[in-house]
Amino acid sequence: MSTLIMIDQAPYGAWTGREALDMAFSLAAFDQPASLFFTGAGVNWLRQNQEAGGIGQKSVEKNLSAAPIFGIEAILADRAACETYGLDENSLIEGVTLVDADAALLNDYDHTAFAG
Amino acid sequence: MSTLIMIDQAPYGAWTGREALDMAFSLAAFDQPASLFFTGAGVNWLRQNQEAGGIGQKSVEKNLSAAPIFGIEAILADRAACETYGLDENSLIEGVTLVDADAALLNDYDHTAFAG
Amino acid sequence: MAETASETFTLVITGAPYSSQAPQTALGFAQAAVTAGHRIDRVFLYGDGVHLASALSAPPSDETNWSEEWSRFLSEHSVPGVACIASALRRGLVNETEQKRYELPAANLRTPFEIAGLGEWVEGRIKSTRTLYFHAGD
Amino acid sequence: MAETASETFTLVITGAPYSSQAPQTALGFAQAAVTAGHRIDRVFLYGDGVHLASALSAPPSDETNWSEEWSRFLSEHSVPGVACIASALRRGLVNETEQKRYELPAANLRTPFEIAGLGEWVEGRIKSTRTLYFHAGD
Amino acid sequence: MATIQTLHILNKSPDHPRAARCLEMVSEDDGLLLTGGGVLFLATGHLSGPGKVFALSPDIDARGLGEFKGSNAELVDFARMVELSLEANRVISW
Amino acid sequence: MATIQTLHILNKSPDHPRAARCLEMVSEDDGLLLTGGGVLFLATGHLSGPGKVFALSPDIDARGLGEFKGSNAELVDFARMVELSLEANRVISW
Repeated sequence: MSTLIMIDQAPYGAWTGREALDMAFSLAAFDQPASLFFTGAGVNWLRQNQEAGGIGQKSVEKNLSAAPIFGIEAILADRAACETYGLDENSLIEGVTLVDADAALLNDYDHTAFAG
Repeated sequence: MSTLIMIDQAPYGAWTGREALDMAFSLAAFDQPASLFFTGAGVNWLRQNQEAGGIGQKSVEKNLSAAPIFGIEAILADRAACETYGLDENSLIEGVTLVDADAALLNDYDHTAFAG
Repeated sequence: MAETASETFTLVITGAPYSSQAPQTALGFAQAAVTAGHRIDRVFLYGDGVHLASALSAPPSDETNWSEEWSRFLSEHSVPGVACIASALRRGLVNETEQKRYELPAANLRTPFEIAGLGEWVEGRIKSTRTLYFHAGD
Repeated sequence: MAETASETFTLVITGAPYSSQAPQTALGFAQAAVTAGHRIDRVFLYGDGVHLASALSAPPSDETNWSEEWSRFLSEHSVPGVACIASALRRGLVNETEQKRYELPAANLRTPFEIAGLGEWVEGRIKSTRTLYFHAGD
Repeated sequence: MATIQTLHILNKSPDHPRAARCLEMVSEDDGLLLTGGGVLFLATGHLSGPGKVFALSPDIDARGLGEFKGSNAELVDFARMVELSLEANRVISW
Repeated sequence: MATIQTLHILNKSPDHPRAARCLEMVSEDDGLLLTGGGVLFLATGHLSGPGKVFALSPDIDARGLGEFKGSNAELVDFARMVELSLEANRVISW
């Protein structure tokens, strides 16, 4: 029963990304295999050096870095979306695997869900 | 102090369109010149024969038809968006003026606002 | 296997009433599922969807009160309706227990909705034949 | 005329806290305006923005409570904060007057927010030097 | 009837970025069910991709799209939507 | 300094349909102020249109876009945002 949680909204402007992380962490906490897939503007969650104190929010960079420790199986990012947003190995946080967004990706999971 | 209220979201799936109408009607009620501009998926507000009873909502077609009576100066629609959504004189409600969405349009109004 | 009746569903609603169509579409689906002889294991409200559990919504009398409609459905069919506690606390949806814990001036959770954690969603996902999500559209 | 101080603003917030960044950006703007010697005529909450006026929000203690921050700002600077009555009633935001009128089990409007009609927005738009909107982003 | 591998439920209008993302991920054995603003794809006609297309009838009526009925999608009611969700091996709500 | 005719405040990411609509309506005498997710336009670089571009500093920092600072937009804080809104003859929040 593996689950892919998809995040396609940019960070900080909307809450669905954070709530998607909570879903993935919650699955992991109950020993359910879960992976995260960032696509569209959502890939910006994976950028290094996010300093959100100035807008009164917590950075999610730490949460994401801790994902493997919490049992998240993989952090996947849409290769094309990363290119659009100028994200490469130098600017992405560690532990991200670039993949193509196609039907084959979905076939690797029993469930796929958005947080909103 | 003329105001252009812009609506770019499709009807029924989101509430901002209805709330934009309320803003325009409210301006008119206080004798403030107001016009409506529909663009993007928002042009679908202007389609004839909307029957929303099946989804438990009220059609907005009547409200829009009554716009001139309530003092709304003009109902404008983005020509290109209407084409995208297959809307022409036969399928549009009465009283709609097709215009191009460009900077010149904005210059005709002192204020321009979205409902959300 | 649509032909063998009595499958079970977990429904997740993430869009708020009067802001999205999500609660309406979900209710249409839930009613059809029950009519077909299936069971709704639970309805889980997440994100902005928790606003559906408000006891204080008072739409104009010629508009449907979606919170009321959903309450009635849940009660009639003994379906648990659960609002995610993290989503609910941030958005100001609390029952009497949370009201006391956080020393808030009132409670506003509509009967029969309950407040619980994401574990309820995880459990529903495992138990039910299908888990369906009803998000805000655009 | 940025150089001549004491201009006035009406701020309209249409995005909800914990769902959008709108209340935060609006507060940053409002504080800077006041610091520059300008006045905020009023803050008008519309659509999902009315949730900012909730007295019941209880975010985790390491997150900012935007309703509380906004309340404090409004009180300190004697700025009226008005939630649109139509938006508020649909979304379950009521004061004691509306609670009684609609026979609701509680009230949940945070002090010093008030409930009033769109006329408040129209008036602000006419009176203030500038009216700025803070919508939900994406 | 042929089994649907994945049923993609799309309630976003053609303007929404998630709509394009969804269409890219529909494959031949899949079904696409348009609900909410998603039914506006009947008006734009941009549905040439693979997979069988369904559209939720009350959402079509609400949006005045009766003239497009039957053009490139099979109309379904909520009862059929429930069946489809069980017939498919998997459901994704976009 | 030259007066700004219309200040367009854009808080939508480049993916959002309203962002494209906004950019189409910015003219030479206008200013474009990126806030919220709008600052992601600094990363995509799709800002070749007319009008002077500003971007809200705390939103840039939150999104880790420090490396793009000064590339094609003038950085502003909230105090400067207030000034800009008064200098412009008109403000539109997209």
